[in-house]
Amino acid sequence: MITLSHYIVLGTILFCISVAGIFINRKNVIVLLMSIELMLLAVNTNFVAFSRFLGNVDGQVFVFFILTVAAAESAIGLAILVTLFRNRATINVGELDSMKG
Amino acid sequence: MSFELILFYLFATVLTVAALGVITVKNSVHAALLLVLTFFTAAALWLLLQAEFLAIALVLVYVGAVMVLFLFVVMMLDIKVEPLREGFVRYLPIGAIVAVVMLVEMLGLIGLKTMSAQALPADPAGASNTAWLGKALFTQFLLPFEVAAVILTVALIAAVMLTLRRRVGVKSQDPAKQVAVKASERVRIVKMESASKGGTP
Amino acid sequence: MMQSLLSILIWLPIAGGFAVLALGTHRAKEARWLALAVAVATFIVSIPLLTGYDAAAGTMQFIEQHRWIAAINANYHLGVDGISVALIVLTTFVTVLVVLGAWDSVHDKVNQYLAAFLVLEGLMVGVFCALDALLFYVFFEGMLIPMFIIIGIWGGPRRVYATLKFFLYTFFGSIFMLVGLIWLYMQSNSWELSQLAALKLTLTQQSWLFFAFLVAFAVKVPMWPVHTWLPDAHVEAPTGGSVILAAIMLKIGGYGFLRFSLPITPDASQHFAWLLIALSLIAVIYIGFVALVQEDMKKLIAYSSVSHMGFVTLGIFIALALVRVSGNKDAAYLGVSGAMVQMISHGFVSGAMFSCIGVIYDRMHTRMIKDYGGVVNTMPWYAAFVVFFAMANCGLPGTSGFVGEFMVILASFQSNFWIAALAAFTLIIGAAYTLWLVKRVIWGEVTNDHVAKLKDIDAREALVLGAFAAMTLLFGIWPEPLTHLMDASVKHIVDQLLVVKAG
Amino acid sequence: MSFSIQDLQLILPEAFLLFAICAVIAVDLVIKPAQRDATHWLSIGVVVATLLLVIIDRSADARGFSGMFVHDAVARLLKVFILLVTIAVFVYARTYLKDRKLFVGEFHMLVLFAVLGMMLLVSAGSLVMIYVGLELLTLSSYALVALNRDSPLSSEAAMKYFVLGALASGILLYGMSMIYGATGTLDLQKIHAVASLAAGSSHQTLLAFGLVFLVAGIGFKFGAAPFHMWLPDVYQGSPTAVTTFIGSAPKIAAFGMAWRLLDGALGGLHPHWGEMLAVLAVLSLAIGNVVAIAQTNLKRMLAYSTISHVGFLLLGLANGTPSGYAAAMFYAIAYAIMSAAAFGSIQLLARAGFEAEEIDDFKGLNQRNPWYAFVVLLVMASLAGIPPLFGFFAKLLVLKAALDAGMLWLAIVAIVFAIVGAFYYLRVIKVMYFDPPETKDTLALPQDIPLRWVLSINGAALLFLGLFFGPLLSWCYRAMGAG
Amino acid sequence: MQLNPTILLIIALAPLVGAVVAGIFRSQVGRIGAHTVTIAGVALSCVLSFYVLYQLVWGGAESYNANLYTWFQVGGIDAHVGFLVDRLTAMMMVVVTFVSLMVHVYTIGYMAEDDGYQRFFSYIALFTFSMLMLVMSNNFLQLFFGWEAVGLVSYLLIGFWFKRPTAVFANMKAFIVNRVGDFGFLLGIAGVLYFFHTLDYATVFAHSEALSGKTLEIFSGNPWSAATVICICLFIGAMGKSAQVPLHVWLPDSMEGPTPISALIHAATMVTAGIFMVARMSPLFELSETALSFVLVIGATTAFFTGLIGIVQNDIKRVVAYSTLSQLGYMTAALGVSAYSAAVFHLMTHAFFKALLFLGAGSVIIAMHHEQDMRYMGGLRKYMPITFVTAWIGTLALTGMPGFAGFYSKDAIIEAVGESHRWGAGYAYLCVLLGVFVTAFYSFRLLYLTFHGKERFVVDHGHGHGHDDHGHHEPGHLAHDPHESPAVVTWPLMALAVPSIVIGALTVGSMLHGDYFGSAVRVAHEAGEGAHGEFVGWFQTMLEGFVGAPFILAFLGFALATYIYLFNPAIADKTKNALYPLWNMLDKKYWFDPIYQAVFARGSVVLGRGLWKGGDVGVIDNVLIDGSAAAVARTAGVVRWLQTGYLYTYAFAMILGLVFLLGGLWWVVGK
Repeated sequence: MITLSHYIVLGTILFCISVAGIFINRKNVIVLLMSIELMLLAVNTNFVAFSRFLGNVDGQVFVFFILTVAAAESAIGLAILVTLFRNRATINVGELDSMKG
Repeated sequence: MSFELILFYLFATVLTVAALGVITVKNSVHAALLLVLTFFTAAALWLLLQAEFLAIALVLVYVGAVMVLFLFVVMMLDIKVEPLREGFVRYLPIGAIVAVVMLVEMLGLIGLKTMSAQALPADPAGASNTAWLGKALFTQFLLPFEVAAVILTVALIAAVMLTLRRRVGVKSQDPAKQVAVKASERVRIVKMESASKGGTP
Repeated sequence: MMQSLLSILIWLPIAGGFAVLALGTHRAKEARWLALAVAVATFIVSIPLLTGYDAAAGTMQFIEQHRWIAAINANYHLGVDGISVALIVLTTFVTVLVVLGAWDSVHDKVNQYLAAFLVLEGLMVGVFCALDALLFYVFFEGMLIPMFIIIGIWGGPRRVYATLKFFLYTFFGSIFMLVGLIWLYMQSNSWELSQLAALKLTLTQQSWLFFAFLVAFAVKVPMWPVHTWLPDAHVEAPTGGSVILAAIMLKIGGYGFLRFSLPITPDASQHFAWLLIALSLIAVIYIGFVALVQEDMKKLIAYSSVSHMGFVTLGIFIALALVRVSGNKDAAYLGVSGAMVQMISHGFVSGAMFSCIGVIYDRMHTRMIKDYGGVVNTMPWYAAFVVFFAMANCGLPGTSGFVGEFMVILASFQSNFWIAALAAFTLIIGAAYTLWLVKRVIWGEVTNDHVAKLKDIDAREALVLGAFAAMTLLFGIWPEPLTHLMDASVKHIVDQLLVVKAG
Repeated sequence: MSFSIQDLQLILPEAFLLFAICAVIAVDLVIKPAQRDATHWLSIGVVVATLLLVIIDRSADARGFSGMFVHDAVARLLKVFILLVTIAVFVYARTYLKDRKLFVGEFHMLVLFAVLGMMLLVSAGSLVMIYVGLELLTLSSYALVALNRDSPLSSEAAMKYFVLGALASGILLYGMSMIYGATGTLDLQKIHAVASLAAGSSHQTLLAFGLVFLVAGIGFKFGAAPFHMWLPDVYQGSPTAVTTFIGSAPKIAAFGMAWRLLDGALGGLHPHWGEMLAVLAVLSLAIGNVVAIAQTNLKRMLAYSTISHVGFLLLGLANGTPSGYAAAMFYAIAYAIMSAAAFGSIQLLARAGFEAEEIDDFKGLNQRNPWYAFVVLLVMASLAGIPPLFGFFAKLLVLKAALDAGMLWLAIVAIVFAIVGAFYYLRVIKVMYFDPPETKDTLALPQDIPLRWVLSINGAALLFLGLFFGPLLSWCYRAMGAG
Repeated sequence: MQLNPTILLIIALAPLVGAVVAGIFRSQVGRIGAHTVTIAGVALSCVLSFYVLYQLVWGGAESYNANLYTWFQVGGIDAHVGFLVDRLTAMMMVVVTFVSLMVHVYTIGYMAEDDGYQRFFSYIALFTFSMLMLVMSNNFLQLFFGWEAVGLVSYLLIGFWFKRPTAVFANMKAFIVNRVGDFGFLLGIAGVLYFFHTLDYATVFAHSEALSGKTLEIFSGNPWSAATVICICLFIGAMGKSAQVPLHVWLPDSMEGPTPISALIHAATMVTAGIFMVARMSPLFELSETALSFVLVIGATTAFFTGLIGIVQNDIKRVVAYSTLSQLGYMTAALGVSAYSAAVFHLMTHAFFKALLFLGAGSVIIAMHHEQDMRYMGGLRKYMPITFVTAWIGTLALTGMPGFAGFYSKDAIIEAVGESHRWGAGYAYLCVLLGVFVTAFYSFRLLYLTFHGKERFVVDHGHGHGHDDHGHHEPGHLAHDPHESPAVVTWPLMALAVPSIVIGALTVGSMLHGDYFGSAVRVAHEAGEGAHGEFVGWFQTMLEGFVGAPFILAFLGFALATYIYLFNPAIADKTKNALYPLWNMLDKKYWFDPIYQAVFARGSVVLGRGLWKGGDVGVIDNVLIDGSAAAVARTAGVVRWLQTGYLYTYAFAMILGLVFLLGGLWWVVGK
């Protein structure tokens, strides 16, 4: 029988993978963003699972909003990425250190 | 072990592997495609939870829109992959350690035992997950729903503002101006001196 | 008007200061006259304080009380006792002289300079009459900014270092006091000094508070070893800044001990009196030796200030030792009165010394002792003043400089022979550093062309120095009016010390 | 379950603002670039009108939209100051943006959207409202930071802000999911009820687990260490007009969000989050104050100063009592006002081709213009916490709150770092007053009368509110229901 | 009958008025105005002082003791300004005002060509005021006021020629050495207050017995008699002011000042303040044998050893100065054996003849155009007969020639010391006896070198003339012949010569053997007044003097000096060479000055510099203050690089923060 724990553990693993992704992909901003998408996926999985096991619709509605906002966020994020590329001709975050200290 | 559980494990395994792939493959395009796979399996898992609407929305929104956008940007910008992966191996252990520490902490704190004891209630949605969701969305969650719309507007404005640019030097036609032109503006009569008296050398 | 006399004394100079500021940098002459008018007016307004104060009662008078911040129970509560009256009048008096003293010597941004002093005056008066701890703190800290500006803009070459040091030092001190005050407020739900003083506290609590206050006031006094800001600040400050700093701002430390440390933490004060006495004696002797070898006149006088202020703290804490240990109340009165007289007198004497240095600094633009010599040949009147103030500085009887030291030494003897002996050492070392300075600067043949070209003091300078001299002499010959003014209040403070608060 | 007309009444200012934004968008579309001032003044008008709507609204506290929207005194108070500060932000921005050819309608629209987001955020009655309100604010902010799209710094800052913001959102959401899982509801009030009941149970652990993520998210929004690192780069990289905005009003909103989440929903877990906030506070105080000393760029220095101020603010919040919240709220408001003035003065000095964001650019300001030097003096002294200025009393109340909570050592750490902090504010005063102007360049300050007036008022307010902060404090206390 | 307080007030204030007028309005009143007003003031004081003395001694007036005004009143402790005028005071007032008046008049001539004429008159008038305040005081506070005020004037006058480096060094030295004494004095006063709770003489002396048996724990576990502590402290003050070894070093240097003040301050009046003070405090001193022994030994040492130095001095004023030191030693020794009246008696006689000697020396100096070195004098008697004669009178008085003023007082002292059984009296007796010989020797040496023998100067008419041109001319070269000083100089000489001869004979009966001082001086047991019952009249005493040991010793000194300096001057140098180590020791004044200079002056500077550079600058400023500031700045410089500028660092920080918080939570929950 699938229990709530199964999903929560899965969500946790996903979360940690995304954290690892952030650590490993220190320069590639695209993959960084993908890692964050993974994090959101973990969150969403949690919500859906909780919603299902609590028999409460709120969690699923929340996921709906997260999906919506994430889409908007991606749009803005990628727009910023494009601007950045135009200015710097790179999206290598390892080269973005004109402000530091 | 029930069939559902087998399915769960199957999808969960694929999901995990694909997610690991996303963060480890060298090529951003491959990563994006693996992410698509991740989302698909996640959708499948959600289906197991009888969240049909969200499962489909996930596929539609993410796979259909977001990931395409990602790919679009990756390909449009023509990014060199190699430098982006420098230090990958070097930082792998740290990433792994942090992730594992975190995992241990999280699992230790969540208190899984109580959760496993929780029985799966009957599907509260009754007939349709979509209707269930929709009803909540348009009554109880009306305000956030409206705000979500505003957010999308902001995203629109922002994206346009940031990326739309009128290039300098590009010649473009303004039909309204062309139509509204007057005769006097078409020809300019220039008075010129006759050929120079001294003559050019 | 009598009901709001104190408010007028606080806000008149502040408002006047802003008016002077509003004149703009280019109308120097108007700024000077306006500032002088404001300063004189404030001084005149402060006279009724002296005449109207009932010295026999020794209680807080001229009380003004309004709700200030209801939410935290803070009041705009003003009032003065004899101690405050003396210090307030000192403040208004010295400010007039400072404004006069700056007449010809400051040319850059005159309006800002004078405005800063007037604002400072208001804040200092506020410090001396605030009966609400929060209000006190606001005035106490508010002084930092004008003084910071004064030293920083019109100061000498190392002014930035000096002014930052001054600011951070004092800020460092006072902020611990703030924590102490907040804690007290939480215990009593009031900022009223009288309420805070009435609070029962254990010795441990008192000790914490005592040290919180100590840091604030010790820096201000300043006591060894937190005195090193003073020489730098004095050296770099413009003349007026040095005068105000020495004449009044240092007094706030001593005043704070009397108003805060003793009434609120009497048991801890007694417990740590030995420490304070030791530090005071170190100030007197150690700093005396340090003053001896200074090469910069202002620094020398600054160190001598530290040394003299040692008597203030000595007088205050010897009183504690006396009244608590031996029950010798008379001697305790003598100690505290001596400390107060020393504060007032030091106001005149050090103010005058710095004014004197300012006079020749304006002419020669150097403060180094070696650049002078034989000044008496070209500036006989000036030399007369210098010698007079030098004598006051080394505590010659007949000048006010003697009275406070005398009283404190007398009181110290009642506690311990050696304390008195070490304190009395100032007679020797004080004379040594002061007279050596006089010898090198004033006496002798004219040492260089610059000195040869010096012009003697003009009428304005003579007025300033003469006013200082008159006060120095008056209180030297007849200190009774001063002691009488403060006597009842001093008794009140000392009697409070007898109450053991620690449960 | 369904909404009623009363709900609309509750949300009137927000609704008005939304429609007005649409109007601004429409107006901006039809006018020529040269007439952009129209957008500008219209936007200010919109904010003023919204402010009036908030102020005149005397209706009783209520929850609308199925508990999604909370109308209470705290929300109203916070909104008033969010809107007030926004007005100043607009006024300060005009000349600065014009000089840089950034005077576009989008700036106004995005700021207005962000304001809307903040208003919703401080009124949020549910986790989901918190989330969408926050996202509305942050998405607008991302775009604003990238406003100068031809500037490498600007887009770099936006990139950093965006990635870290998204990460923070993810963390926050993870926390929310756990809270939801533990309580089965998204409604803050209900969470509070359940969380209080759950004391001691394993639910509590799960709640506390979620709480960690929430605190991290809140910490990011405030810019508290170690979630602060976006802040200096974003402050520095953004056009100053934008920095002014994201450096001021959102701190108030962040306070609202933190209060709603921590007290409104998880008040029962105060022992946990109180300690967490205390840790963040100490780190913020230390890092903010110490690193600020090493800065030469004024915007960056102010960014670090923000971090340190956040440390102070968290001290008040960590207290976990109504008076502590009131102190923190007071602090947030004070900080927003001070910060607006600080960045405003940078914009006053800036000219086309000259950013005036190095501390040295302030050299000799007192000779060039004594009045504005004085205003900056007030701002810096207030930030340093010198009485009788506003900033001092804010610190006073927070220290009191910290002592109230028995956090004596924290208070001492705070003041020790306040001394360190005083140093770098003094340095600004130092260059203005003690140093001669670096160049003979005595270019007049911009003849932007509204800018001058508002900045003057803003500066004077620091003194005035310092002397008479009683009403505001009472308001805060009343709103928080503290004594 | 009561003394009139107004008169007393006028006595004190008249000189002050003169001083203020001459000092502040110096350009308005001019030279003549300055000396007129000050002389008028002092003369008034003098006349009134005589009147007061007359009233007290013959008019049957009681001692006057009343407060003028309250100086301060704090709690139960108060201090006043007031007058105590009894016979002791009256005598001092007369001496002070009379000598002062003489000096004022003399100054008109002596300072005639000095630029600081008005200033000088102002100073000496101010001194007279200060000295009167000192002697007329009825309490310790005012005593201290006068004490220090005379010190101030002394400071100003020693440095009167402020251009001379030696003068400005000497005045600082004088003041500081005096301050060392005052240090003890002040402690003594504090002790008095501690034990008596008042500073009024009357009360203190009335209850002085209360002090006996009281102890003071100076070193823990080692109680000292309170009386001893207080008296020694007070006496340290006297040591400073009255220049007793080892605080005597300032007095010879004080000769840098103009001669009139050497006469007035550093011989006749101020330096005797210490003697006066101890006499005044006799009720206290009588309580402590230890203190008196201390006084005795110090006094005797001073009397003999400083006299020795006088032998080798060449500066005419310095010889007289060392003579003064020696005589002060006599007075102090007398105090030490409780012979207060003898001490005060000697004080009075000494005032006259020492002022005479100084003024005489001044007269010589005027004649020699401010040449003070006796090696360039000689044979002056024919040029300046009045000075010559008066100098002889002074010398005879000083050496204690029977019949002259000094004889009675000095003889009484020697006798008293001889009869004392106090600890140290034996040593003291030896010292004072040998001192007589020494005194005679150097005194006559001075006379011979100055007035007798060959002229050892050259009159060089081409040389410029200028009295103020100090030290700029060749030694022994004069612009014109020396001549007798003007009348304003010689008249005071003559006026002082008279009492130098007769005052001893006139007053020895009442002062020394009668009941002149009444209760002003109190002696516990009759040690000091041993001669009391044997007094048989001044003439008889004089005759007896011719067979006493002191006279024989004095005569030996006279004879030796006469032989060496009048008949066989070469022997002086031979002796000097033969006894070089001894001579060197005396010439170097026992090396007091270099030792003090090295130990105290240099030591203080080194210590001060060490504390300053090492303590203040080194530790407090550099390490603690600037050090911590620098540490913060360094930390900032390091910590700022945590902010690497790289996005991933920022993300790591966030995640690590999260991990940290989670760990913390786990830890908390786990507990």
